Amino acid sequence: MQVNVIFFGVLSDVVGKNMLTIQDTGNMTDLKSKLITNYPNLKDYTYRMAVNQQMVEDNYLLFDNDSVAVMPPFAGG
Amino acid sequence: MQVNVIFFGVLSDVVGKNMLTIQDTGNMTDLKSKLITNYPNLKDYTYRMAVNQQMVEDNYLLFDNDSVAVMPPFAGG
Amino acid sequence: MNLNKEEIQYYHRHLILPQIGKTGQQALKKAKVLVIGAGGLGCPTLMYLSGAGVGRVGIVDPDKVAVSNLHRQVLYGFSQVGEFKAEAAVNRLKDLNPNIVLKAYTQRLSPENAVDLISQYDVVVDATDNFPTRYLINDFCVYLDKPFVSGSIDRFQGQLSVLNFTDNQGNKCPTYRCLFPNPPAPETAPDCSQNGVIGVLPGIIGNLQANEVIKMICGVGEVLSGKVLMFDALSNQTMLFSIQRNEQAVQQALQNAPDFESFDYESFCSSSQQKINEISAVDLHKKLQNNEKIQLIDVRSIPEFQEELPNAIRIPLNNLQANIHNILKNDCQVVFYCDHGINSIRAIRMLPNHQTLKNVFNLTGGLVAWLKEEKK
Amino acid sequence: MNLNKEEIQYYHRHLILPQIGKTGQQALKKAKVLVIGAGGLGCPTLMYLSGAGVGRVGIVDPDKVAVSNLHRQVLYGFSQVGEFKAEAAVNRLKDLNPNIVLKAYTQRLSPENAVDLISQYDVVVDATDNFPTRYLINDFCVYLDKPFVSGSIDRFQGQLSVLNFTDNQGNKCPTYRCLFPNPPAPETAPDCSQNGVIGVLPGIIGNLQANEVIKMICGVGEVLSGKVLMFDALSNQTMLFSIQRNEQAVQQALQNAPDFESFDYESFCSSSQQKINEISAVDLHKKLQNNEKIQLIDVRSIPEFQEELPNAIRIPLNNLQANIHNILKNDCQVVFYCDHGINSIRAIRMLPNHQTLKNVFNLTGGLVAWLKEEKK
Repeated sequence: MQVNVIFFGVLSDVVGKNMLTIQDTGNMTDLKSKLITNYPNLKDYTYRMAVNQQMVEDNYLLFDNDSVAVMPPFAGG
Repeated sequence: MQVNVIFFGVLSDVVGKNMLTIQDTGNMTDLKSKLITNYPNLKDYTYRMAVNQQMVEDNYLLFDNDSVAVMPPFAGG
Repeated sequence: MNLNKEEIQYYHRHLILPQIGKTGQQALKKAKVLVIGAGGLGCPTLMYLSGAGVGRVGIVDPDKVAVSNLHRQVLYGFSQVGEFKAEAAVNRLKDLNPNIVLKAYTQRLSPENAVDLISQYDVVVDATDNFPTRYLINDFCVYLDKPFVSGSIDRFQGQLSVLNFTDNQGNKCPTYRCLFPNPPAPETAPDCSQNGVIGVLPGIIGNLQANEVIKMICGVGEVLSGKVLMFDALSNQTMLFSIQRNEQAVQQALQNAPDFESFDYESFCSSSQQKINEISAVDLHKKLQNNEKIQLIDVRSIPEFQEELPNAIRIPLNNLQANIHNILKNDCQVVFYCDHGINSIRAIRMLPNHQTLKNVFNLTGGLVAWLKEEKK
Repeated sequence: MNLNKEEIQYYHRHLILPQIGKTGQQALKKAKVLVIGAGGLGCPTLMYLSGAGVGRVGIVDPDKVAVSNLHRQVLYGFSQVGEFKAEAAVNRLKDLNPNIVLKAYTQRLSPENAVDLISQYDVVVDATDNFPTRYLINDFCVYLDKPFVSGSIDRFQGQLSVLNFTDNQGNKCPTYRCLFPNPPAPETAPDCSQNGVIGVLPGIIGNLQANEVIKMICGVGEVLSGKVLMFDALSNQTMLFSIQRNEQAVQQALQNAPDFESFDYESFCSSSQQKINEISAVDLHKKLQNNEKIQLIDVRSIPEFQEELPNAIRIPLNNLQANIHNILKNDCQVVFYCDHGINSIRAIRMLPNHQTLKNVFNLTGGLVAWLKEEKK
């Protein structure tokens, strides 16, 4: 099973792209630790994660082809 | 089988709502004639129709749960 | 096209963006953009294109600033009411950015001047409020091979597309006629003066138009070509629809090319399906002076202008159905009017057998035309 | 709240919209909206709220108009550079709409004045460019039970939500802390002066903010509450994400309620994870006057300000990694600086073992703070 992850704002700089496909994730905690293993700088950042356009908490279970969005707060105005 | 039809601009006034579900349609020509039977004033209007976010011609075949959008040109600026 | 010290300070927030930077800012400085229509869509587009540093901005609009414009045409002020919009815009924008060249054209875009005007610019913005000008822009941009950014609005919804764009593989992309080969009957496509508009809507769509122009010039992001964006301000829903180029429709734009100057866009866009008798303000004036028996019917619900025609009876459009019998039982001439002469056409279309009603007329151009005539 | 003759003409396009009409226009006239921040987001919001006829518009901004603002802060002009933004805005807006009351506040929003300011208004617009003020607005709006429309931007993307809204069933909706309970470390969330921004982006997001305010006041459409809108200007993609109210996060906003005036939003929003040595402009001045041996490093790639510190070497952030060894082999004190003191923090974080480097400092507030100090 795989999920598609889209990154907003400064997080796409940290990851180096706007979009990723991640294999074999269980819940959000698994996905987060996979992301941080690949992109250790992510741990310094503040962000919220949404699955299929709904903001969720860490224990949320992921299904095949779920769309995950990772968004930081924006400073600018 | 059914399709969902969304209307933009002045067409939602003609139809009296923004959205409709239409049963038993084959291709776009069938759908158009069903709509005009129900809302005869539609025939005076200019519009284009899209299926699943793609503008299509009259012979386009419809499938169950397709999203159809009906949009007129807008005058205002 | 180097940037001077003041420009480096002015455009700092663009210069530090890798996607724009010095190269992009120089491309903007070199660019020439013609904005046709300095109304609801034109105001925000003009402000942000000027701020972005487009080197030469042309502004075409024959209208003058009116009080009822200001709720959405936020570039202007009360102090400018009565001035030509194109000139009022230049006056404000040269204070916003003294580093660019601004040019006001106070004539209406027409088949006679379109080649001369459009050929001086790289990109055109369609910010007009009527179909004759929309088709005119399309046909001349196709003829002169210029991309244009089309925006249009209806009450709470907006439409946006980049048209006649040539992509980086050299492919020609869709035009306005690929989307809508022929114009709608005017009374089926009311504009803002008939239907109203929430003031902030042209702000949103006009800014999206400026965004597309900037992306096109700087070669950054995905240009909205081959797609139409539909936005609904009530729900914040945005939908993108893909469209195809239709060579037949493109040829339709080109077929009159040698005769462009004589092609009548007004009549091309006027209703062809059902003829309605029209009466000009001049002729109505004469008839009234000759004491002809004429019943005047004012169909406005909320008048834009306080003035009324003499002895008119007021039946707003939405009460018309219930009152039709009282109006038409006498056999005198009946003239319907409203502010601009469009809602009155809709009123006449609501009458039973309106095609056979030889004594029913629409006042062409409405009260606006009447008041102009009276001033003479 | 009746409308006079001039207002009926001014708001004509609103009055003929059934969804707004006379009732909606009167509600707008009665409404009081406080816009906090008169910058990139504030300018378009202010123009369209004023045009829409919001009866009382308050504008909070302690900054003055600068040249580098103008590419996106299109309400102002060169003739206003150096004036307080709040006052420059009022001067322009009263010409746009003389029928409304405009009030300029040139002080910074702070825990000391927030209750007094916010309690005078019905709706707040968060159009600020920093997290201390964003959390301050959130906490005081929760405390005073006011809805607020939050907008924020990063280069080509924008975020929008209506927060702390009470829906028509009386339910309390999510707040900013329900979305982001705690602020990011400042160097992980650069603002427009560090990262740049495409000028038209705040135009789009600011207009969407005005749209939400108008919908809320007129009770029309779906207010963007319980949802966050993300917009990407490069692709025109818009996504809506649903969010839930988090009572714990709301309590966090309220828990300091009696002590609000002493809560330090600046330090709440400053980096807590890794301490970096800071040096103030005053102290740096003294050290240099005492001839202490200090290596100054300017990490700006495209300087906003032409000035430089004496004997500074220029190593732009993206060349730093390659040059680190040359910088740090000597054992003198090293001070990193940039325009605003944020990119220099990012530079220091890129150094190896920066936590143990006792002799490395960041110039607090950057060149801006230095130039202010020099003027004294």
